[in-house]
Amino acid sequence: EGTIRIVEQFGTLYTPFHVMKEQKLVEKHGKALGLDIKVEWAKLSGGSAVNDALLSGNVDVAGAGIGPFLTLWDRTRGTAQEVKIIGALGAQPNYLVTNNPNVKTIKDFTKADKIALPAVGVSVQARVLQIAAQQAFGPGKEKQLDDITITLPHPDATAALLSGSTEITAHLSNAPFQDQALADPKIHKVLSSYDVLGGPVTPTFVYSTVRFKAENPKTYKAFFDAFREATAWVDTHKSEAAAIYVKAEKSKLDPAFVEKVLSDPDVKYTLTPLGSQKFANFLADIKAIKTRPASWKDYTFDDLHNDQGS
Amino acid sequence: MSELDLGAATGLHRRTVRGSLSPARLWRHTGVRRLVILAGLAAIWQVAALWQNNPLLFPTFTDTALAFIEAARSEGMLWSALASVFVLLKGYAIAIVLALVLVSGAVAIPFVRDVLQTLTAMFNPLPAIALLPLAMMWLGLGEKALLLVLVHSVLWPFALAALSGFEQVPETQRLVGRNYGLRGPSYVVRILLPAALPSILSGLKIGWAFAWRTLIAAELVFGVSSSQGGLGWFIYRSRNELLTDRVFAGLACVILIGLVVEMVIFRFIERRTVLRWGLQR
Amino acid sequence: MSELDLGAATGLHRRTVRGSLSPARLWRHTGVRRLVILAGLAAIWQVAALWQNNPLLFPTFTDTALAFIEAARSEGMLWSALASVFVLLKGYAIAIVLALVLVSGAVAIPFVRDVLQTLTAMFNPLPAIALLPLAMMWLGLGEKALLLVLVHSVLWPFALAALSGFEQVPETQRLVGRNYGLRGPSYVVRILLPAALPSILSGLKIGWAFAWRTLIAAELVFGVSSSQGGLGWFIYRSRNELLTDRVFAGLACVILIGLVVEMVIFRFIERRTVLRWGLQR
Amino acid sequence: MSVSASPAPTFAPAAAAATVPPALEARRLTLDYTTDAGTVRAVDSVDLTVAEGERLVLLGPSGCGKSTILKALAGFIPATSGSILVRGKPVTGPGPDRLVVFQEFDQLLPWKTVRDNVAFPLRVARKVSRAEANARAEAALARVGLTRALDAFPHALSGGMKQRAAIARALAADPDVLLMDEPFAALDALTRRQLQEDLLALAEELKFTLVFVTHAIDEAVLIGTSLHLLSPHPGRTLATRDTAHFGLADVGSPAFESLTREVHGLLFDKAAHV
Amino acid sequence: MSVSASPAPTFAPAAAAATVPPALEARRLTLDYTTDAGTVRAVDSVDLTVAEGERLVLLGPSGCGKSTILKALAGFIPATSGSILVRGKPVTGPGPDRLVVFQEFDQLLPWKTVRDNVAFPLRVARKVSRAEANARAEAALARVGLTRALDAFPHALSGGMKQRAAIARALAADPDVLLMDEPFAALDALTRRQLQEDLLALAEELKFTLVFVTHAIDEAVLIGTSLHLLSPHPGRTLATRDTAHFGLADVGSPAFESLTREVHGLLFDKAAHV
Ligand SMILES: Nc1ncnc2c1ncn2[C@@H]1O[C@H](COP(=O)(O)OP(=O)(O)OP(=O)(O)O)[C@@H](O)[C@H]1O
Ligand SMILES: Nc1ncnc2c1ncn2[C@@H]1O[C@H](COP(=O)(O)OP(=O)(O)OP(=O)(O)O)[C@@H](O)[C@H]1O
Ligand SMILES: O=[N+]([O-])[O-]
Ligand SMILES: [Mg+2]
Ligand SMILES: [Mg+2]
Repeated sequence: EGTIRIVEQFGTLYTPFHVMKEQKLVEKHGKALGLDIKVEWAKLSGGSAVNDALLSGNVDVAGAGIGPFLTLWDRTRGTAQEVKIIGALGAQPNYLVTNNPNVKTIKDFTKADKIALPAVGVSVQARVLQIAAQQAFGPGKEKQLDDITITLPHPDATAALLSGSTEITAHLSNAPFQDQALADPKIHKVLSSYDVLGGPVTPTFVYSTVRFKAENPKTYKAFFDAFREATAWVDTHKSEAAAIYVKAEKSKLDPAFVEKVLSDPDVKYTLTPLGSQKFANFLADIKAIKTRPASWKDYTFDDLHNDQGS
Repeated sequence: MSELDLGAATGLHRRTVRGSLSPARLWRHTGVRRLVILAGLAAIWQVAALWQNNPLLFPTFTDTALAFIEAARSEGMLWSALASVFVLLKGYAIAIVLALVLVSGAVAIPFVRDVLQTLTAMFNPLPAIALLPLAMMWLGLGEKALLLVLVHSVLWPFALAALSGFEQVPETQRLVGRNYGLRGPSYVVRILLPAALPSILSGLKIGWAFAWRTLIAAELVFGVSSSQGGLGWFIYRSRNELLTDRVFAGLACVILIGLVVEMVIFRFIERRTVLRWGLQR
Repeated sequence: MSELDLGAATGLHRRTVRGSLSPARLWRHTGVRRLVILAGLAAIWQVAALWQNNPLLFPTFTDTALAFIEAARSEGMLWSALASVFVLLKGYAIAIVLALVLVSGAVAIPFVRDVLQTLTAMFNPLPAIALLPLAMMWLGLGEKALLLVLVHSVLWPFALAALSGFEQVPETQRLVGRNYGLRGPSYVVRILLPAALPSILSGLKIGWAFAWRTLIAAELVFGVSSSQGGLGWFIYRSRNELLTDRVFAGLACVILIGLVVEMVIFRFIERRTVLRWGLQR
Repeated sequence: MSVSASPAPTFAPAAAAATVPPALEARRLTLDYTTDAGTVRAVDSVDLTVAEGERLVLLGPSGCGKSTILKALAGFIPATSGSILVRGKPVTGPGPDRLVVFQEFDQLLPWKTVRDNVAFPLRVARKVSRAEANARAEAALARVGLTRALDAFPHALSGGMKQRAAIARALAADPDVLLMDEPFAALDALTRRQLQEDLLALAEELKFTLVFVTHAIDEAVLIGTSLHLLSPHPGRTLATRDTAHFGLADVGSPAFESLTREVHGLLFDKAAHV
Repeated sequence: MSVSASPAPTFAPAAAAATVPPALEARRLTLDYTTDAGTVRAVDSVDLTVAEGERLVLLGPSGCGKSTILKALAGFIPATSGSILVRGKPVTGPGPDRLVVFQEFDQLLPWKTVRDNVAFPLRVARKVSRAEANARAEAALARVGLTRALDAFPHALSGGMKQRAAIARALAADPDVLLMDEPFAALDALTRRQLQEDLLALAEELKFTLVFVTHAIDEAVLIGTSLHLLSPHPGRTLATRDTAHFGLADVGSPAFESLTREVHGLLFDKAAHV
């Protein structure tokens, strides 16, 4: 009790964390519970590294994509290291964007196209594309498009797409890269993860081990309350949040652009997991995880069980 | 005369040693000592992993061995490894040839040497990530880009080692070569290369290792359209799926290949050349 | 006597050369030749970038230079670089010392040499990614883990170069050292190290370059637990914001540091040692 | 003879020999080494002429520049001033027409067996087949008593054996001009005498031109058709002597002994060792 | 002195000298080299004894194993069979009590100036201060005529200068036992004679024990208190001679000349060169 170590990644979805840091919300809620909490923030890149940090006991709370989370949950279920979701970082769509005017739907892709995404086959984006392919081409055809996908980190993929001088013609992207890409008139949206998963999706989660919560109930509660407050605050103070983001990340982005990204009507800052169970089912279908969760509540701490999650 | 009859009896002599089985004799055999060392390392690994008891981060040796067999059987890990080795050898060979040409130019022409030293100092510290945009733009995202990154990772360190080797060749041996009228490429091939072989070999070993490091890192980014993919991709995929024993199996595959290359190929070359010639102890 | 009065007049003599300004004399000055080469490379870069006209992937030299100045002024890029250099030097120094200890053991004890050669063949090809889980498990998320990765990237190649250098020391010089009763560390320091200095220096250069490569790659994963990050983090952040000119400015910073280290430090050491001693041309 | 220039061929147009330029000629040859700390003058304004088939011996105290002159004649060291002519043409670099036996023990190529070392210049010249080259190498090695070491690598030879292999290598290659730097210094008396005899016989037979460095004055008188005595560092011409009339039969004769003593006196009596 | 083992001290308790074990002793010393292709016997069952302050000279044809014996006495090569004793104790390895002047030119440490090279063994022994070591180095270098090269690095020396520096280094270190392998081979007659005289004077003064290899028979007779003649490869003892009574004044005397001739005959008359 009294110490919490939090690891975050890069991106606008982590704005609630920046707010918690900036406004010392965890400390505030700790005091309310009569606890002096020491908060340590770390920044890593990549879900695998985040999971390693959690498993090695170097952090208590981690933020990463749904893919790495579900994998970790599946592998640690029933062990001392079992992990569960504290809350989502917010609902945000992933767009498939292209600079090929002929592509209106994913059926229009040809062998000449290359779709960039992080980690072919295994990233969230890759799974979204596979689900979309299943919907478009029929059951068992989820790997239809895999042959024209190519692994490329978001920044490079965006640069390649914008420059138009490489083989990359499409990119299953992420904020704020997709917003930057769509600012270019030559680039248009082919689909959104919301279409594929039938509604808003929270692609990134904050999670911790069951043991941490059991051993540090007050610290956990302080974090949860702070997280909830920050998330609600961001959802209602987009322009201040954008300023905090720019400051915290020492970003060179125009604060107005960040505010626009945060204010996208599709974006909602909420703790409630959305669209996650469909995703988990798909992973179970293709045997990427061994356990098929009966409900999204299986892998979420009970603080959120009364919410309308999915 | 018979006592100095070098060369001819070599093979026979070795076979005799190999035939006997006393422990002291066996111990004198490099392969045996290496096996003992490897067994010791495996034991340390096993104990450390059992003690840590954190299989998702650090699987035991036995789990890894099982995963290795399983991956080799049903996942085609060895084919992935073979695919990686082919690409790697291609990049490695290009880099070595390129480096030797540059270094030969550098020993012949002072200005080329300045250029080479400047380029090496500039590009050697750059990580592969730096080349990504240029590779995409000029070479696309296929094997060519992967080769570019491989060449980059091998070229500069090998050129450094080779240049240093060439520059250390004893003056008298240089003079002998030039005295016989050797110039240009034949001077390099017939004098500098054999005389600098110890440094060249150390450069080759370093280059080989870095080719692997880079290949595994780069397969995450380049040329992986989902169907195929080499050992790096296998490791990355396993890591993403938190199949740590398979990650370690993939790395063990890299280690095994490294050991084979070192103990079979490089040792063989060394025994036949620098050790035999007294250029190295 | 006066003609052979080596050593004393060195400084003066150089200063005389530096004083004169005829083009031919200037050209003989390494620094001048290097500047010309750098200017040439910058010009090639500028033309290629203008011709490609693709600033998101390949900014021009002038844009990069402006971004460099801007980042140095307002972003503290140079402070980030300094932070990186400090961590890097720490890891580098640990790796060099460790390698020298291992290699010294290896030249003294055949079994240690077997162990070292086996470890090198095994670990040298492993990419940093392989060490991350173990580094985190044992050393946490801070600088220590970063140092482990750095040490890994420098230790093995440098040990290879140093061992090869030690093994190439001419027999007579070894005998001389042992004749004077030198053993153990003093034998290594007073005989093997200076005699193998050309190979050691080439190993140091290679290690230096790979420390940078690894640091930049590893700073993306590690070491940003505290307030600021190093140059790697600066590059990563700029890349994430698609500020390609700043990415290139960060890389240019790496290049500049590499050039300074090579042209000032390593050149200086070489001129004072191996070139002066006739160990290298 | 004084320190001034030896008569250049152009001053004696009537002589028959003048139509054939000398095999080797150095005019006012000055040689410097550039070191870290400045320039070291090793050889100062030396003139020498070696006609076709002649044998010039350089004699002088240690460090006087004998090896430096030899390396300059071979084309390895450019003249600071003065000139070097081979058959009347200025030397531009080293070449297989002027083979060198160096003073150093490490002149064998460590990666070749003794046989291959000796066959190497023949193979490089591409004048003979591999079998022929090996046969000639073996014959030359037999001459210097190294038959038992044909397949040994140089690092397993004794000092004298290395020098003998180097001598065999030069002799087997059948050069126009042979430049030998103390080739017999590491040899025992018997081997030395045998090789002196061999060298003289070969010189008669193959008519090569020889420049030979030695410290042994009797060897100098025996081998040379003329002697060139050098002063201590930096090397200047002290004197030259014609010794063409001394052969093997004269060793120990009064004339031979008296010349030997005279040379010793010339070299060392006024030599002020630093 | 015969080929059989010298009397061990314990067997002659009455003799005064017998209480002092000999400075160096080799008993049935056999030395092999292991090469790639098997074993080469270099030295075959050689016995030798060098009493304190004596000077033993090894003489024999090139490749007969002289350098090998010297390296074994220095402790660099283990005996295949037989034994080597220093003051009665078996040799276990090299040590500064037995300093070696090697045959090779590259025995100077390239990274030290000539002065530092000569001062090096003194510095290693830590017996004297830096200033004292430098002073002794400079004095020794002056003796071998290298004052002008004090600050030069070895690569800028001529062959003979390198050998002289190595000799100075050994002499400056004031060893108990000095092992010299053809130290004067690369030197001119005058320097050679000077250094021979110096060596003899120092031996008288400092009473060191010397083992000396040379090819020059007159040098052997002059330097040695006893000669040890070796057969061609592999080296076996041919004969030994006591030469303690020859000094500098005897050079050229009939007795000197006759011994020289006798040794020449012993070494070479029946020697069948392979
Ligand atoms: N590489 C070098 N750099 C600088 N000076 C040198 C170099 N080589 C030789 N010297 C100097 O040039 C002079 C002549 O050297 P050289 O080797 O020609 O002498 P030498 O007559 O062959 O002597 P020795 O009989 O000892 O072999 C020496 O005094 C030496 O100091
Ligand atoms: N490193 C080695 N490996 C194998 N054989 C060797 C080695 N060194 C010397 N020999 C052999 O041992 C024999 C004796 O060599 P050594 O150097 O003792 O001769 P040496 O009497 O000193 O001759 P020299 O007068 O030519 O210097 C030689 O025949 C040589 O072939
Ligand atoms: O290039 N690497 O050092 O992995
Ligand atoms: Mg010389
Ligand atoms: Mg010898």
